Amino acid sequence: MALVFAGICSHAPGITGRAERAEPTIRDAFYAELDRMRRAIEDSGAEALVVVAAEHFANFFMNNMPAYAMGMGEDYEGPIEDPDWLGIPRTTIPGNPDLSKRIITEVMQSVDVAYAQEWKMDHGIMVPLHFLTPKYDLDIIPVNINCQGPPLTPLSRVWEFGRALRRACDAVPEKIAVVGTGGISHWPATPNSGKIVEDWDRDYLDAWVANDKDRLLAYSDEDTLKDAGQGGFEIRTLTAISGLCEGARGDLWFYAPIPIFSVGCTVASMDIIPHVNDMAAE
Amino acid sequence: MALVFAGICSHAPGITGRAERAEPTIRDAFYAELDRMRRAIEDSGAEALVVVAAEHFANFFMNNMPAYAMGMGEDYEGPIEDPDWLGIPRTTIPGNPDLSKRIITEVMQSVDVAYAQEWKMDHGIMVPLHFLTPKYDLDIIPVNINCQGPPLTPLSRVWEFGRALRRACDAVPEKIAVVGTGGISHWPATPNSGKIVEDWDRDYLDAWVANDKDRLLAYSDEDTLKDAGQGGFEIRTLTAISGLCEGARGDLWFYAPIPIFSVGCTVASMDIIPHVNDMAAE
Amino acid sequence: MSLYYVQKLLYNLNRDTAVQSLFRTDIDALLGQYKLTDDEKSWLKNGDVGELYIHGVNGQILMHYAAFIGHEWDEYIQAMKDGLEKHGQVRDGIYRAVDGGAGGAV
Amino acid sequence: MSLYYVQKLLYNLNRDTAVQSLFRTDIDALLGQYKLTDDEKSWLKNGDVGELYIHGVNGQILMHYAAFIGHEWDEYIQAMKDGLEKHGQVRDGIYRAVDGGAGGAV
Ligand SMILES: [Fe+3]
Ligand SMILES: [Fe+3]
Repeated sequence: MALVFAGICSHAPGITGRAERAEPTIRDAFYAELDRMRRAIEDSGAEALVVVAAEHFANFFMNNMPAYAMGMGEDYEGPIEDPDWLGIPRTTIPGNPDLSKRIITEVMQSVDVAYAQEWKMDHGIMVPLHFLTPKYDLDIIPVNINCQGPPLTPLSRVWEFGRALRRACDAVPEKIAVVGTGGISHWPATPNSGKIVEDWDRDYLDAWVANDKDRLLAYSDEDTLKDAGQGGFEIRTLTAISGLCEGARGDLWFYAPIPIFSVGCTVASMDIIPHVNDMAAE
Repeated sequence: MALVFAGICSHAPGITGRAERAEPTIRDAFYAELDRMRRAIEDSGAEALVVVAAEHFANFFMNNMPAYAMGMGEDYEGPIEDPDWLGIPRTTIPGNPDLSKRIITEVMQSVDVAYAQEWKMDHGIMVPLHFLTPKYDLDIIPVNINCQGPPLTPLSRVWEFGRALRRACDAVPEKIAVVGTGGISHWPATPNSGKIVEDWDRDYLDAWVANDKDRLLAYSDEDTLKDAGQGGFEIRTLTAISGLCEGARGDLWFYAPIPIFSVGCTVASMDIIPHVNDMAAE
Repeated sequence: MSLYYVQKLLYNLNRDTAVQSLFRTDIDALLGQYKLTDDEKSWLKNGDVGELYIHGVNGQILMHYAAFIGHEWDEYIQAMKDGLEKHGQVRDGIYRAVDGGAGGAV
Repeated sequence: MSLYYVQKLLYNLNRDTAVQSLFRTDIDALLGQYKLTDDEKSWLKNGDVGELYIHGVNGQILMHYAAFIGHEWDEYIQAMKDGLEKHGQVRDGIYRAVDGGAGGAV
């Protein structure tokens, strides 16, 4: 039918893997907002959830690194990491290859996605799913935007990807939820792990809530690396949701730096208003 | 510096692997035009050759099938096939990772290519190289357009890929040659191998020589499969050269159906005229 | 037909000498690494190119498997023609035969 | 530093139980499958997370290798800090340390 829910959330492995080391009050407030998002997705009647994530060398390596990839499998495995390390048991996640194929085919009219009939999900998708579909009973379509190995896709193309995904969601008869998941400023898995620049994060989130295309596309990779760390490249997954919901406003449900989770933990939704799509007119 | 040569040629494995089974007169006339293309590339002063090919499950499978991929390796291996079967000895092909990276980064501004730091070349690239750079002394940048596993990239995006590659060639200081290589009508590796529809081929080549964008983009995959076989999907590699040389005219050097080579064997060049690039104006 | 995994096994076989060794020394171990039906396993063990073809294996993958198990080019083409004759048209994938699989250059 | 192949080996190690077995039973055979320098081989054999880090291995790949060879999270972070202290700033890749590698949550 259409896009029925859009939002963003964090996915750092510490969120589940180092849960007991976080300050309980702030951690539980974060978890509560993730649970609120689970209810919002359920209430939307979504029949499938597209997760726009930044994976971390689970499926994609520099021997064939797509800028954008989408899953087209019957089902998926996850997590690829040690379940004890991540704090999430290994499981099978349902896919929907027919729906995937229809969405991918439409996205391909303007954005050149790779497709994958297999996918081992890492924390980038498993952490969100652990909170958003804890019974693994909703069809998932995984999406990856390469945020790890340069050359990286430019933010202008990320915006176009969001727009293409919206066009595809609105073209299928099913109700579709989309969640973008990635970090804002962070230096994950480095000696600086836990360093978070709250001002940088809040500035980005201000632009995101306002859905200010000019501000969102003005970030350069050079500045992001310098000011927000390697993890900052993952803003691509969040900016994709801005393109998906072009013209609409966001609502920030939660933001707090939680150093042992290595990132400023974020939960937010975006309004859904009709999309003016120039492709349809072409 | 700029694009200095553009052309197309066939790549069927029979061209080298079943050479002795072809009618010698027609075969040698075909080989002579391939050799003419070798000289044209040498005379152009090209410092690198970009080969826009359709590979056949040598590097890319449906576990991560990019619509467009470009090589960024130090060097490459080939052929991946049995050298006796293909009639080309196994060798190392020089790459240029720095040049590749600059070209890929520019292409990525408008087309979402995957990059690959390794690449095992199959007949789709090895057969052209065997004739065009027989000493393997020219830096090669391999490109793949997925023509094998649907969903396939639409022809309108193929055109945009050609345009993006042109912008990238014109942005680097090096002189670049580009050759597109793929079949026209053919049913390779099936019981119908050797079936060739000369009328269909000539109609496509007419549109290619005229660089008639409307005609070239009007082919549908359904019709192509029905009228020109699975191998017909490889027109993407030829149409990419039309986008690369938008506005210029082609020159058909050779066309003849050679059934034991499974394809209408083709050699052609395209003029190079200045490209009006809207990206630069943006 | 779990066409995806049949093709994936053959894709890996075509490009990886370690997989080729395992195919020759312990084919059951190799087949066990993929989600395959018993029929698919037997076609792969017995080199049944005709069955693999009519069940949709892409010719660009299949022809190298045929060469690997010792088929000359003409034998490969004939094996597919025999498969069509015995079992009828290709059921899956995009490598369907036309003209009833007649003609072609062998 | 043939960073590409060091990372590729670790990428495969992280995702493939057969590679993990080979790492444990015949590490030289595993290392022999990749184009590596003698230094790189010794870092991988000796679990030298500090050297691998300062030579540019991406943390998203390195942290799983560290866990695989038995490092707890804090030990992994400390090994990188020790590498920085001993050898100086990261030479390659994008996972450079900032603030001299100080701070962070362990
Ligand atoms: Fe991440
Ligand atoms: Fe081909």
